Amino acid sequence: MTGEALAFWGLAVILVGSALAVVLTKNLFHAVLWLALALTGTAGVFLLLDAEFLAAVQLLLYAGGIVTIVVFAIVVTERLVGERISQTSRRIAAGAIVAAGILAAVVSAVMERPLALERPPMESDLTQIIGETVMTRFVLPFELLAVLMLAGLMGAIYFARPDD
Amino acid sequence: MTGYYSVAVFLGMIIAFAVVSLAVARVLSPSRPYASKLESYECGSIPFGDAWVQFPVGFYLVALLFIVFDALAVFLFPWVLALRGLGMPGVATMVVFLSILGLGWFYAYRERILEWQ
Amino acid sequence: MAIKGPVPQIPVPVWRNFKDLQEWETLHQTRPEGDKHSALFERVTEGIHGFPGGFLLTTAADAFFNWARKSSVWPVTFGLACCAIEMMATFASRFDVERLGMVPWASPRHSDLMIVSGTVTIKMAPMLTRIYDQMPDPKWAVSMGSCANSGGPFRHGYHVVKGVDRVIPVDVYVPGCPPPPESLLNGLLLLQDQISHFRRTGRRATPNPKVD
Amino acid sequence: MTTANAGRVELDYAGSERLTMNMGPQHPSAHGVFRAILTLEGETVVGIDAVIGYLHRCHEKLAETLTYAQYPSIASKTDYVAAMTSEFAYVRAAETIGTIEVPKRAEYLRVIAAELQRVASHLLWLGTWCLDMGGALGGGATIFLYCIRERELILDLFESLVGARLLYGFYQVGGVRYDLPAGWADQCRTTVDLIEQRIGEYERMLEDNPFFMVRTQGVGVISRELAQELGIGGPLLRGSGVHHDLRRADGYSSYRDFEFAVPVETSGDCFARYRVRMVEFRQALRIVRQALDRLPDGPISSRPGLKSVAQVRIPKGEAYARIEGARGEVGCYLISDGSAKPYRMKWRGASFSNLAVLPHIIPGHKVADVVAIMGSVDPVFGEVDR
Amino acid sequence: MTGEQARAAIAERYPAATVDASALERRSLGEGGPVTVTVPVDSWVEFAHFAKTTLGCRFFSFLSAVDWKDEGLEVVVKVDNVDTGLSLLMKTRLGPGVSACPSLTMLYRGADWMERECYDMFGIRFDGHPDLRRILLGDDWVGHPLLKSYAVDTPHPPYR
Amino acid sequence: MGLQAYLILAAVVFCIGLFGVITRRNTIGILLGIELMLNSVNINLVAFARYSGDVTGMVFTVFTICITVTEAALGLAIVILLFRVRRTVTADHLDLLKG
Amino acid sequence: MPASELRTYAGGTTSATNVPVIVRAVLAAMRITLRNLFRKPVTVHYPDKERAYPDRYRGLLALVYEQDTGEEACIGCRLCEFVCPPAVIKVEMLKSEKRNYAKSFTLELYACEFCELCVQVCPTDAIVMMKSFDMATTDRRELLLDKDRLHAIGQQFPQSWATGNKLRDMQGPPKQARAVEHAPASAEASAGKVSEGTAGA
Amino acid sequence: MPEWVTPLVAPFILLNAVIGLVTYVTLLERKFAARMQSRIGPYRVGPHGLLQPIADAIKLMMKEDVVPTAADRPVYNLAPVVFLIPCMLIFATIPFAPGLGVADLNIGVLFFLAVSAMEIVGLFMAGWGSNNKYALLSAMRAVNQVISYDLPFIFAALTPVLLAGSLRMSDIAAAQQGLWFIFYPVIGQLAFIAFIVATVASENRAPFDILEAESELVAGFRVEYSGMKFAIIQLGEYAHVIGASFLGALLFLGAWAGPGPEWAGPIWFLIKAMLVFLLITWVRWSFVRIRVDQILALSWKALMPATLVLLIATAVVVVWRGHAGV
Ligand code: SF4
Ligand code: SF4
Ligand code: SF4
Repeated sequence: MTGEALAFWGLAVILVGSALAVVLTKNLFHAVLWLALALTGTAGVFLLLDAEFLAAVQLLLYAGGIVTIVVFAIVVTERLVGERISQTSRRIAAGAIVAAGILAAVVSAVMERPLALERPPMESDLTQIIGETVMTRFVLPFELLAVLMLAGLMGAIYFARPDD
Repeated sequence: MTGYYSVAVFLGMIIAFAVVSLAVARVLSPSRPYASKLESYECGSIPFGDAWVQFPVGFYLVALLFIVFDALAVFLFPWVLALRGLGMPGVATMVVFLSILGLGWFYAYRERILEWQ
Repeated sequence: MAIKGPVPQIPVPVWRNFKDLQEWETLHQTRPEGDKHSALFERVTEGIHGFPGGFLLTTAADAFFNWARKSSVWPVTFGLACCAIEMMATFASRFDVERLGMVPWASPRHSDLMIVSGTVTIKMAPMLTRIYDQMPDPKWAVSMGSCANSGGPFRHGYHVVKGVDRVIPVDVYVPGCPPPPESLLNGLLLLQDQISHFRRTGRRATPNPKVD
Repeated sequence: MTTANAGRVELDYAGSERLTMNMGPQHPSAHGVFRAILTLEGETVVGIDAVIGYLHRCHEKLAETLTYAQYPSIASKTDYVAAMTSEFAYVRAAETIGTIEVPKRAEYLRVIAAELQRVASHLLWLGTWCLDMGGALGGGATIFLYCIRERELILDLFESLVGARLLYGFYQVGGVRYDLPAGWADQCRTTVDLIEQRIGEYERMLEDNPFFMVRTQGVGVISRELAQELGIGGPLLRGSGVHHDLRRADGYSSYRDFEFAVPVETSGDCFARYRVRMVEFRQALRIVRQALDRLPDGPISSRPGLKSVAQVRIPKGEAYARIEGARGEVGCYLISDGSAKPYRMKWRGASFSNLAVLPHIIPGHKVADVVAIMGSVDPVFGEVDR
Repeated sequence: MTGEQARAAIAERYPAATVDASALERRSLGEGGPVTVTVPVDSWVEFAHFAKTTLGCRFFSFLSAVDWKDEGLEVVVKVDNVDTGLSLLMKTRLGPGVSACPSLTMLYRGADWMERECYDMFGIRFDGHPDLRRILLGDDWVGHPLLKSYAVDTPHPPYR
Repeated sequence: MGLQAYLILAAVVFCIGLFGVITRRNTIGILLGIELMLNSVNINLVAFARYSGDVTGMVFTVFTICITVTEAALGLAIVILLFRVRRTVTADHLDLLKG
Repeated sequence: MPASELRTYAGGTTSATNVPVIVRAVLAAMRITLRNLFRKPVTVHYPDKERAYPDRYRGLLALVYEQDTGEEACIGCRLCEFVCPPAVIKVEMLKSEKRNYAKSFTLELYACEFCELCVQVCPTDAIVMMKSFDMATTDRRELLLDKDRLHAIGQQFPQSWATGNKLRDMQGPPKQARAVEHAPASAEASAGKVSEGTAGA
Repeated sequence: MPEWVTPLVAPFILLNAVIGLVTYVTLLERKFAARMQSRIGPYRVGPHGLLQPIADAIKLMMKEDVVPTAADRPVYNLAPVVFLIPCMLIFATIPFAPGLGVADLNIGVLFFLAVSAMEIVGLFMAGWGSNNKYALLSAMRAVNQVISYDLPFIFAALTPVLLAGSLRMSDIAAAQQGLWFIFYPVIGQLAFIAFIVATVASENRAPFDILEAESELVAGFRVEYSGMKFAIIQLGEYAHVIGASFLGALLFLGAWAGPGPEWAGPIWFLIKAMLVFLLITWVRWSFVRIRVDQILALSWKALMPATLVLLIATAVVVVWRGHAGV
């Protein structure tokens, strides 16, 4: 299992490091790039968890998609340069305290409880299983999701559409 | 998961290749920087104004459509694999899903977002 | 009757009598000596060169690198006047400079060679210098046509720079108005020849006057 | 308010910020040395400032220091893409003042040269225009290379006629300098046939292509009024629905002897200009054929061959001669004071007027349309800046 | 409208204008050439308006000037009526030492660049021009090259 | 590696995201923080699903990812709208909305 | 005028999404490029093989010797110097008994515009053009040609067709002018720059 | 050979093979385009120009690397690497013969598509980091175009996946031993056409090359790059195109299926991939560029709905014809 441990720690460092960079860098565009790295790292974590389909989805949707739209949102609102893109932060102390507090609480809660160490075996072709499950057990949520996405899409277009 | 170790190694090698070749190039190449060489290239004129400016919102709208349909595509992959087991009902489910999202496409069409100005 | 031609002296000894060349002598730009490598690189190569037998290695490396440099001279598409039309013709199918490994690029950042094809005017000169400056080292320049060589038919005009070598260093001069494609190709071949004498130290080979 | 707002530029509410972008002087689609300072909103051009003069070679001043015998060879450097027609204008201006007769054969040769030059110039235009629209790394380059390939054939003709490929010095006051070499007429006929066939090929490649149509139709519309007020000429003018061709209107030289059609399109957009030029190709070739068929014998110049620099003298007077060049009205306003050199020469370059149309039609178009419009205007900067 | 009719119309409307006379005593421009009219500078714009509306010369061919040394500058404009083939060459003398002229940009948009060029080359200020800058030469250029007093090879440091 | 490790990793990322949400002044910056937090939620979901051997968690994650994406798109659209109205994306100036 | 030649393009659809039209156009264009793929390339392999230059090629300038005596043909009459538009030729005349010579003859090739006017006016066919342009150099001074150099070039390359007399003959002057043409050249030379100019009209 | 060596050696070989292939494919394209344009193409560097790519690569390596002062240094410097990674990584899942490849993943096609979607990050970094107007405009266009054509690309690629019933590349290849999917009546050809169009567009090749549109934006997002960084960007672009060609050959042309002995399989595959590549090149050198809004309209209004409908139709056919699929 050392291979997995090594990979895990490597990914953890990437993930945490880039997440920190996301919240700490001054330059908003750099923050988005760091976010892309964090999301890619997450994909790696998914791989470690044998969820290859999810990893791919993560890459496709998040790293390819979210990053794009965030960048676009930046270019259509703020200018990407100089003072205007750099962002000042506020309430750093408060933020740090809240975040650390919650972290402590969660970690202690997690540590207290004995949690599974072994993974139960899983079917190999997860993608197909997911497909079957979605199409059978989760048909209703699936179609609802479509409605939701439709609503989101229309709303977003409505909001962002140039007013003329 | 063993396949992914190879992929990871491949990834590492690509990075190594890029970094090493850049390093080699750095050693081999001369460097004689001076102010006008380091100016941004703008057809020979002195650059004026910022390059980083704000863009019209049309750019965003396309990305918006993309992301929603990308989410749609995500469901197509498992569906494609499971289709043989599902039969016609599977097709029907997906058709319903697509037609709901198709309404969004239609809306975008009507709003002339697909023209992209 | 068979006539035996004279053996001319090159360059012509009286060249200093010409106002154009007098000015040229003082005003033309020379190429800076040497390519600036990092000190470490310089030391290492010097070391290898100094090592007994090492010069074989450095010479071979030089030859190889120069071969690469000369086989892939990418000109920047930069046309000024009538000569540019002939330059285009040279790039086109009939004469096809791509045979020599030349690919015209639009951005000076990707190019090694600037073919100054046409009249350089006073308004254009600073722009031209800037574009030339923005090309990465090592770089070359070919002056194509009489206008670029000296102002040509317009050299008495008030708005014409008398030769592009006053604003950038020029490696090869191609005569003609406009030089037909063969002439330009001839110049480019000469340039390749020059490049193959390019040293690691960046010193251009001393102009080797062709004795006709 | 916090400091975040301190440096904020107040923007007008409606639009996004504007980007000022230089196109040129060294730009693949600048067709020479032209600098357009574009103001962009996203991809849309809202303003353009055209900066010219990068190729101002003092033609008009130099012409005052050169004799009538010397200048034609330099006149060809104004419109260097169609050098034959620019020499023609100067020579004709001098002939008008001096009321110098030109022999019939010379007139025919002049017409042949001018029309072949028109074809060559239009070929270059088609090539570069497609290069602009198609990119040097795409189909545009292919069409460009095909066009240049065919243009080379015409240049071969000129080369065996005159000895030079681009700038000729073919015209001189009183006639032309060179007679046809042996076999030239046949070579010319074959070339003309070949080119006509190849032009059909380009048309098939472009014209039915919806992508090409969308990029050209309705783009860069020049209205009839604007066209006239600016004095633009040639295919631009005729593309805007003005039936005006100096070969018809003035019938100078021997153009009255030939049959040809003057194409006119009414829509005034890039596609109309393209169509006009495509028809002009064929009409020019038609004129060449007719001229070759009817070429009379006789002297090629009404004046003795040039033997000294000041041999050509014309009396005092002034004249304006105009030629239908490949790009429109090439005019030469010449004032002679009776010496061997003109007192004043004003060169009316067709491209100068044509280019002046840009600030009027470009705003509102996309960046990609700018190059299409620029290309369809077909400026030659030797003639713009002179 | 033919040349003859145009001449008649001009003579009727502007008796002060000289028709068909060149500065160099010889009648110029040949048969079928443009109708040449010299008008005083005060009626310059007015005459141009007349040419554009009454004579229908809407095609703006060119605008330039001639430096007659001591006799001052002369502005030359050519306009055409492309429908009838009438060409009109309008001239006006600015007089010695004068270098100002009313602008035609209101009537002909094509005059814009032409007048800029004329300003560039001769230093004639066109009153009423919206944007009178140098066009061919750089903004920092000294002198107006097409004046007869300007030598063709005037040096311009640092380039020549 | 046990489930714990993944949970703690997710928790850390979550808290970093939270920190970002609290401290960022720029609305888009805040959205970036939210993305991070949702991301950590996804890690949690997948980890639980994997360690319980249940495919439902995975399916659920797919759904969440899609919803997140829509949410982000919508959120950014609102940011753009606000920007258009108020010419700023700084959160301080959005206080009006609260009132 | 025939209507077929003036057909105004009647339209078709200009929609970028009209698939059948697009497909047809795509196939048409691709067929043409394919056809060209099988045409023979027109490329000339320049340094290995040279294109056949036409007879009248206007290339480098050179001075020639007289065929029969082997003497320099140039008589230093300076006509070419006067006619050259960019004034690149400088000639000094050396008076001699039988005929004159050019004491020095320099040609600034770097400013020449290859207009062939000097060839045209030369009374003794001394200055001619070569069927070649291959004189690229690395030093601008090498493009200054003196008499020796010009003679050497004359020996090195094939000469093109045009000479002063052939050009003037070709221009076929009206009969009465022929007499003037064969007048002694020295008369013209002494007349200098603003010479006898056989008046225009 | 010990067990752990293979995962190290295979990628190494593949990497070198891909780089070699890419360099020579540039020569192939140049020669092909030249012939199409009545030219000869590279000829004098080595016999028939065979050493041209090597000379180019070495020269680029020895060029100065200019970093404009205005550029955002870290982003500018990293961009080529970030751009290269996805472009090369896509080769990881392609099997060149049964069992010959770096990793024959379960989700091969999905992996390919997901990774190649990452390309835009590097692209945008390059455009933005240069702080150059042309580069930035080009990057904006590029992202727009790439995302617009990603969807048709995915849908078109999913059609053969649907026919084969597996995302694993070797399964898809195996499913075509009988009938290449391009010969599958109607569906195969339509999907192939859509695939080619989407490939050309999402690889930013002419006539969809608006992002490097020299005549407008000089050299697009890489206008400021020189020397080795430029070389790496070029390498990445070509690698991406070739990767897509391989994918096309695998999805539609039956991968290694072909007459001859088994060891000839990779050669067949290579030949087919090159045919796809030449097809793309042929398209590239035949058309004038399309304007950016038309490009987007083409994708959103025509190609995307069409491919989706095609996919559904395929699904109906597959289900209707029963589990056997093909
Ligand atoms: S040398 Fe001759 S052809 Fe070249 S730019 Fe000058 S005038 Fe034009
Ligand atoms: S060819 Fe023309 S420019 Fe050259 S030397 Fe002769 S006359 Fe002068
Ligand atoms: S014109 Fe002829 S003879 Fe007279 S100087 Fe010139 S070359 Fe000599």
